[in-house]
Amino acid sequence: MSVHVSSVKTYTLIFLALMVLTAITVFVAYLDLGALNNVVMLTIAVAKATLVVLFFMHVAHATKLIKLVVVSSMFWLLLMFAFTMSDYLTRGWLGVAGK
Amino acid sequence: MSDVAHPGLAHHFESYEQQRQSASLGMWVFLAQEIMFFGGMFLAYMVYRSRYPLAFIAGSHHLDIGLGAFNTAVLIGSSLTMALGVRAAQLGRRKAVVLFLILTLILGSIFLVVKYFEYSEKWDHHLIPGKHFHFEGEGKFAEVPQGPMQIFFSLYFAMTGFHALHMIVGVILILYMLRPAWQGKYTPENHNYVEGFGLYWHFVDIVWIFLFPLLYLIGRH
Amino acid sequence: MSSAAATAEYPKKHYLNATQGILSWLLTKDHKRIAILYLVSVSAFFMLGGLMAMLVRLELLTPAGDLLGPDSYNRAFTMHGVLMVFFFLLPVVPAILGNFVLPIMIGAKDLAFPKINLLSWYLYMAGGSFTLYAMAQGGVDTGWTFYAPFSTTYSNSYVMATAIGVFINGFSSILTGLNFIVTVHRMRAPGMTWFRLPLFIWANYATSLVMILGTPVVAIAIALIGLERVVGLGIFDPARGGDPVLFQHLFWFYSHPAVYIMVLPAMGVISELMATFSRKSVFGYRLVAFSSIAIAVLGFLVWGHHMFVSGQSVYTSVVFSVLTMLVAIPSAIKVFNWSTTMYEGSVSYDTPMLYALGFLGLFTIGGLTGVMLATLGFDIHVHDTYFVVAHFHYVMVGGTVMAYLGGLHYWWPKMFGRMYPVFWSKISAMLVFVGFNLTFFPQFIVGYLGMPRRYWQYPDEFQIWNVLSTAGASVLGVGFLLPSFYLLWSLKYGKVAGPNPWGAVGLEWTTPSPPPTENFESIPVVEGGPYDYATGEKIFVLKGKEAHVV
Amino acid sequence: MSGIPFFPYQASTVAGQVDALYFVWLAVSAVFSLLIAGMIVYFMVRFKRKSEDEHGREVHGNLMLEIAWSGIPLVICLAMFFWGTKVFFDVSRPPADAVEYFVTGKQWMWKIQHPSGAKEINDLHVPVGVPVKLTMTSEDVIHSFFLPSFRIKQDVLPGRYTSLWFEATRPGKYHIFCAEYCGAEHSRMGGSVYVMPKEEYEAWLSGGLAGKPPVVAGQELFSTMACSTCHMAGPASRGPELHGLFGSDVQLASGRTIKVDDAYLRESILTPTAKVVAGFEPLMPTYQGQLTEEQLNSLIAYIKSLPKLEGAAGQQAVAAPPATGGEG
Ligand code: HEA
Ligand code: HEA
Ligand code: HEC
Ligand code: CUA
Ligand SMILES: [Cu+2]
Repeated sequence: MSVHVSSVKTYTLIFLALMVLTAITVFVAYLDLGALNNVVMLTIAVAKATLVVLFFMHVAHATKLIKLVVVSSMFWLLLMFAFTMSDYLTRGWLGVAGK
Repeated sequence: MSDVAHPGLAHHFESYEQQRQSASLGMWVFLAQEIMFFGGMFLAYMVYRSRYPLAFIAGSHHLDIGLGAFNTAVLIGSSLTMALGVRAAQLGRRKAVVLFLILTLILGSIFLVVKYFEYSEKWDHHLIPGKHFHFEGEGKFAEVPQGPMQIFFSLYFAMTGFHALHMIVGVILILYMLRPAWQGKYTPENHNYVEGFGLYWHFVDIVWIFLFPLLYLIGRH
Repeated sequence: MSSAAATAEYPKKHYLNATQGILSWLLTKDHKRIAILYLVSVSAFFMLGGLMAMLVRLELLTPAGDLLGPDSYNRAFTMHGVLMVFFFLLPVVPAILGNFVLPIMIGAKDLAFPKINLLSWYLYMAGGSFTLYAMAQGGVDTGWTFYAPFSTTYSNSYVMATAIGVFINGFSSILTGLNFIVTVHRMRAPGMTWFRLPLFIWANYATSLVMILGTPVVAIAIALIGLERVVGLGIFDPARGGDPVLFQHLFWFYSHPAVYIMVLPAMGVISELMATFSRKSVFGYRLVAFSSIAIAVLGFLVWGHHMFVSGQSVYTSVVFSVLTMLVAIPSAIKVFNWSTTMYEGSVSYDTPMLYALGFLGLFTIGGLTGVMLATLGFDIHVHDTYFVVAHFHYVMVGGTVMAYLGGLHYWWPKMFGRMYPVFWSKISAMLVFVGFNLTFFPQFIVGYLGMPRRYWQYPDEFQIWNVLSTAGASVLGVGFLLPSFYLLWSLKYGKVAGPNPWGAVGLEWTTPSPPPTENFESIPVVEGGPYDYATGEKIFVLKGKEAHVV
Repeated sequence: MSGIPFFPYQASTVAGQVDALYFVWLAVSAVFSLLIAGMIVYFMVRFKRKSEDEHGREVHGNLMLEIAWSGIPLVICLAMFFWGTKVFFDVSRPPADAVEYFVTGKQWMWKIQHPSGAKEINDLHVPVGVPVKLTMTSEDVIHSFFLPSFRIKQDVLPGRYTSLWFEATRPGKYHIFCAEYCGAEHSRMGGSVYVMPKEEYEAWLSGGLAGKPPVVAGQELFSTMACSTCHMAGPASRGPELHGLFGSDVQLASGRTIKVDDAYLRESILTPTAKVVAGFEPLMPTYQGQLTEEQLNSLIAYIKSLPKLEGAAGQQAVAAPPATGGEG
């Protein structure tokens, strides 16, 4: 099996896309979109990260196993976030201090 | 690929392909570990940002968006040069490998230098958490309590600090790779090391891709 | 022991004498030698941790605080917990037994990254040194759980040095896990499919997943504690609006899964022992294999059961409680599968088997009390009492340590080529079993009575149970000390064991004992399952030469 | 106490429930442990190895058995989960008429304040048969208030309130322990809870323990701390109306609504700007460091006692708080 070699063009395009997304995210930060600000910001960050992972880090051409490692570690992180936040978001629901 | 006398083959592997696959899996598993490491801080960020939204906005206004954006561009650029460096190694272009490693090194160092100036500015403004911390909010931030402000800056320093530490390690590793690169040790058959390092460098870039909006761009309007 | 042993010869060239000199050990990349390095250092830490336990038990003999001062007592149990958990129980099975047999079992010459394996050991030693330094300076008194804000603001002990030690040691653990994962994926011999892997491999694989995904979180949590103490960051500081409960989340996100790091490899050992000493394949192989993975995965979703009274939201507690109950099911499955493995088997009473059977009984009690603790209404009474202390010693000592000793007695002849005295080893197994129960069973009772843990003195009415416990601990101590004598003795004077003293199947028993540095002359081809006793066929083919089984 | 103790006293309404859980679990554990032990011993004897080269007969598995031993423990666990959760909620939810005591933990003592204002250290006197709610906080590290004979405990955290409730059923003297490790004297941070018949309790209270009821103390603080300058109700008020605030929903400037509980009141006083009420400027100064935990408790007790006003009642109501039970 030989290694996949991406073209310089691919890399350059990804680079440009990342720069453009950075510019957009800075620009959007100055608009008042209410709660949408965070959504846009995070969506752009996730998009940028995905580009880096897929192309700079070659996951687009990697084995299934590596894709699995990438996806499952992200998933694990989300589990940690979700379960911990479940505590913070439901504290006080019972209306009894500290329960 | 034949398994006889491959120059980079370690004794306990049967074939170089097996070795290459092992190295890349190993690197990815290492990055999974890194994700969880930074994840702990992102979790703390999430908890406190939902608890003290105003303090986070006030703190964010105290960060220099220009420097942040500049550094983001620098890091993305270094990711590009790194990717090209790996490509050069894959193709066995010795001089290109060296060139791109040096470019990456320079960009990485620029990032660190800018970070240094940002940190020292915080120092001058008493924004280092601890005894001497004092936050002067203006306008609508005049009354933001000091405690949560300290938490914002604690997170800022912890997150960017561990990120910078990773950058420093990266820079050292590049220095370490320059010699073998110059000697032409990285060839189409044998570039695991450069490739693995590339993964690390891109990962550090990704962390910053999240840190930048989360720290610098809150409530700017 | 099978008759094969009597005629065996000690091989001339093997991994122990392949190269000479202390440097050849300190710079070795051979997984077997690294296992021996771990064996020596982990045992030392165990002795030290045991010594601390003895101090704790002696102090608790009487209700008044007469032997130690409160500060010394607090340091004793903290050092006991830190040493035992981070420097003994986490590495003990994977880094000693796993390192030694994992590559051989799957037909590989070494782990995927031998240098990183050695680095793991150095990190372990570095972490250990920091901890020992802290201890020599006067110790730490935060409890092994490092709860903020006590650890960050109020404690006057060597928290920082210990935190650095634990932090570094975490990376040792991570690298071991990384090595195992890659090795199991990439280094299996031809024909060694996933469902031909011995269950010990499955267990270690599952463990490695936990090491990779959990350890970094405790590393960052401890790092933040250290930074809060030294540079004044304020992430968990209630005086600045921080939430100390957040630290508990981060800590237990790792430290609950960590208890499965401690027990899963031990469970793998038990699977091997039950098969070998019943001369039969493990009942329901696939179910046991999947249970390991299920425990590793589900084990991540239950950490909040340590926080039922911490001020965590009640609704979150409910979710954690039910998930904890669910994670107990795969363990239950395993216990039943192991027990029924003996059914229709050919059961021997060799020392490793005695340990394995001890494990079954004690782990069952430990596990059942664990499920009791997961019951919300019950935990609010027994949380942070000796009931919890009894629970975790039952699973950790009665479970993991028993399994480790079983595994050590099982693979000892493979590691050093010689047998230990059978009589003494059986005596020691009995002493451990009896001493253990005497030490820790009374703690269930005194715990339910309400004796809080980490108490240096206690009301008089609890004394009777504490006396029993201290008495048991001394028996237990003797039980643990004995092996170090006869095992060392056997290195020189033991009977030559031969390649396969137990008549076991499994690739590791096809190599000479001790094995040569490269394990196999050539990579074996595997043609059968891991526990094919009944067929009596040869299942491994070495190029040119056939290996015998049974 | 004579003889060898096996079980703690049952001295609260929930103690019996917790013990019932315990006994059922003990029975389940005994059954399963004996089952496993029995199997082991039987198989050991029955299938003892007879000759050196004997090997076992292959039995690969049995689907029905495996389903049984996954299913039965599962059912038992789920049943115990539901039961345990029910008990847990009973222990977590104080009855509406519970009498509120304040507990402050501090290295290494418990400071306790009765609704009447009486103060004690490390001891807690309570009447039998009356639901009691403890609202607790800590001045330094995490502690945990543990009453084994009542089968309850709750961590006590700095910077936050937690609570615990019980109804004592049996007069007597029982242990109070600190169950969360808190430093050198952790094992001495305890005392006794004295459960007394009602009349005795009243008598004990009138035994000259000084102190003002928290509501009264709070009312005084409200004016000495100048709270009343801003919170005086009426259109001229710079701060929001505090009458009927507790338990209501407040709209915040950030757009969120929040339910007013102890934690919110505490935060509003200590770091007022953390959650600004919609329609108000963040004028209120912080009181962090200017109030002791007890004073804070009193202020909160006072604010909680303010009834909802009908119509535009105005200043008077603030000046004259409702009379509350209990004399000092
Ligand atoms: C090796 C380590 C290990 C293992 C394997 C376990 C296993 C389990 N533990 Fe334990 N635990 C610890 C180590 C371990 N624990 C430690 C160190 C602490 C204290 C930390 C500290 O605070 O310092 C602790 C504390 C602890 C608590 C917190 C108590 C408290 O502080 O209040 C809880 C609560 O749920 C718990 C639950 C469980 C459960 C449900 C299991 C389950 O995985 C057990 C599953 C096993 C079985 C169930 C037995 C076999 C089953 C049968 C024979 C069939 C019949 C079964 C049923 C009918 C259910 N543990
Ligand atoms: C792997 C884990 C492990 C192991 C093996 C043990 C083993 C033992 N433990 Fe430990 N224990 C913990 C993990 C472990 N413990 C943890 C995590 C805690 C919680 C700490 C905390 O609260 O922070 C704890 C707490 C703990 C307490 C509660 C302290 C308190 O809350 O105040 C007690 C009390 O009896 C105790 C006793 C024992 C005993 C008697 C042994 C015995 O099994 C030990 C027997 C072994 C020996 C005795 C060694 C043999 C050697 C010698 C006798 C010779 C002496 C040495 C030389 C010659 C150098 N342990
Ligand atoms: C300088 C004026 C001022 C003083 C003095 C003052 N407050 Fe306030 N208070 C305000 C304002 C303005 C608000 C509304 C904005 C906000 O939430 O911060 C407020 C809000 C509150 C709230 C939240 C009310 C709600 O509707 O949610 C509470 C509770 C409170 N104050 C209690 C107190 C107490 C107790 C004191 C004295 C110890 C005090 N205040 C002193 C101005 C004041
Ligand atoms: Cu207070 Cu322990
Ligand atoms: Cu747990």
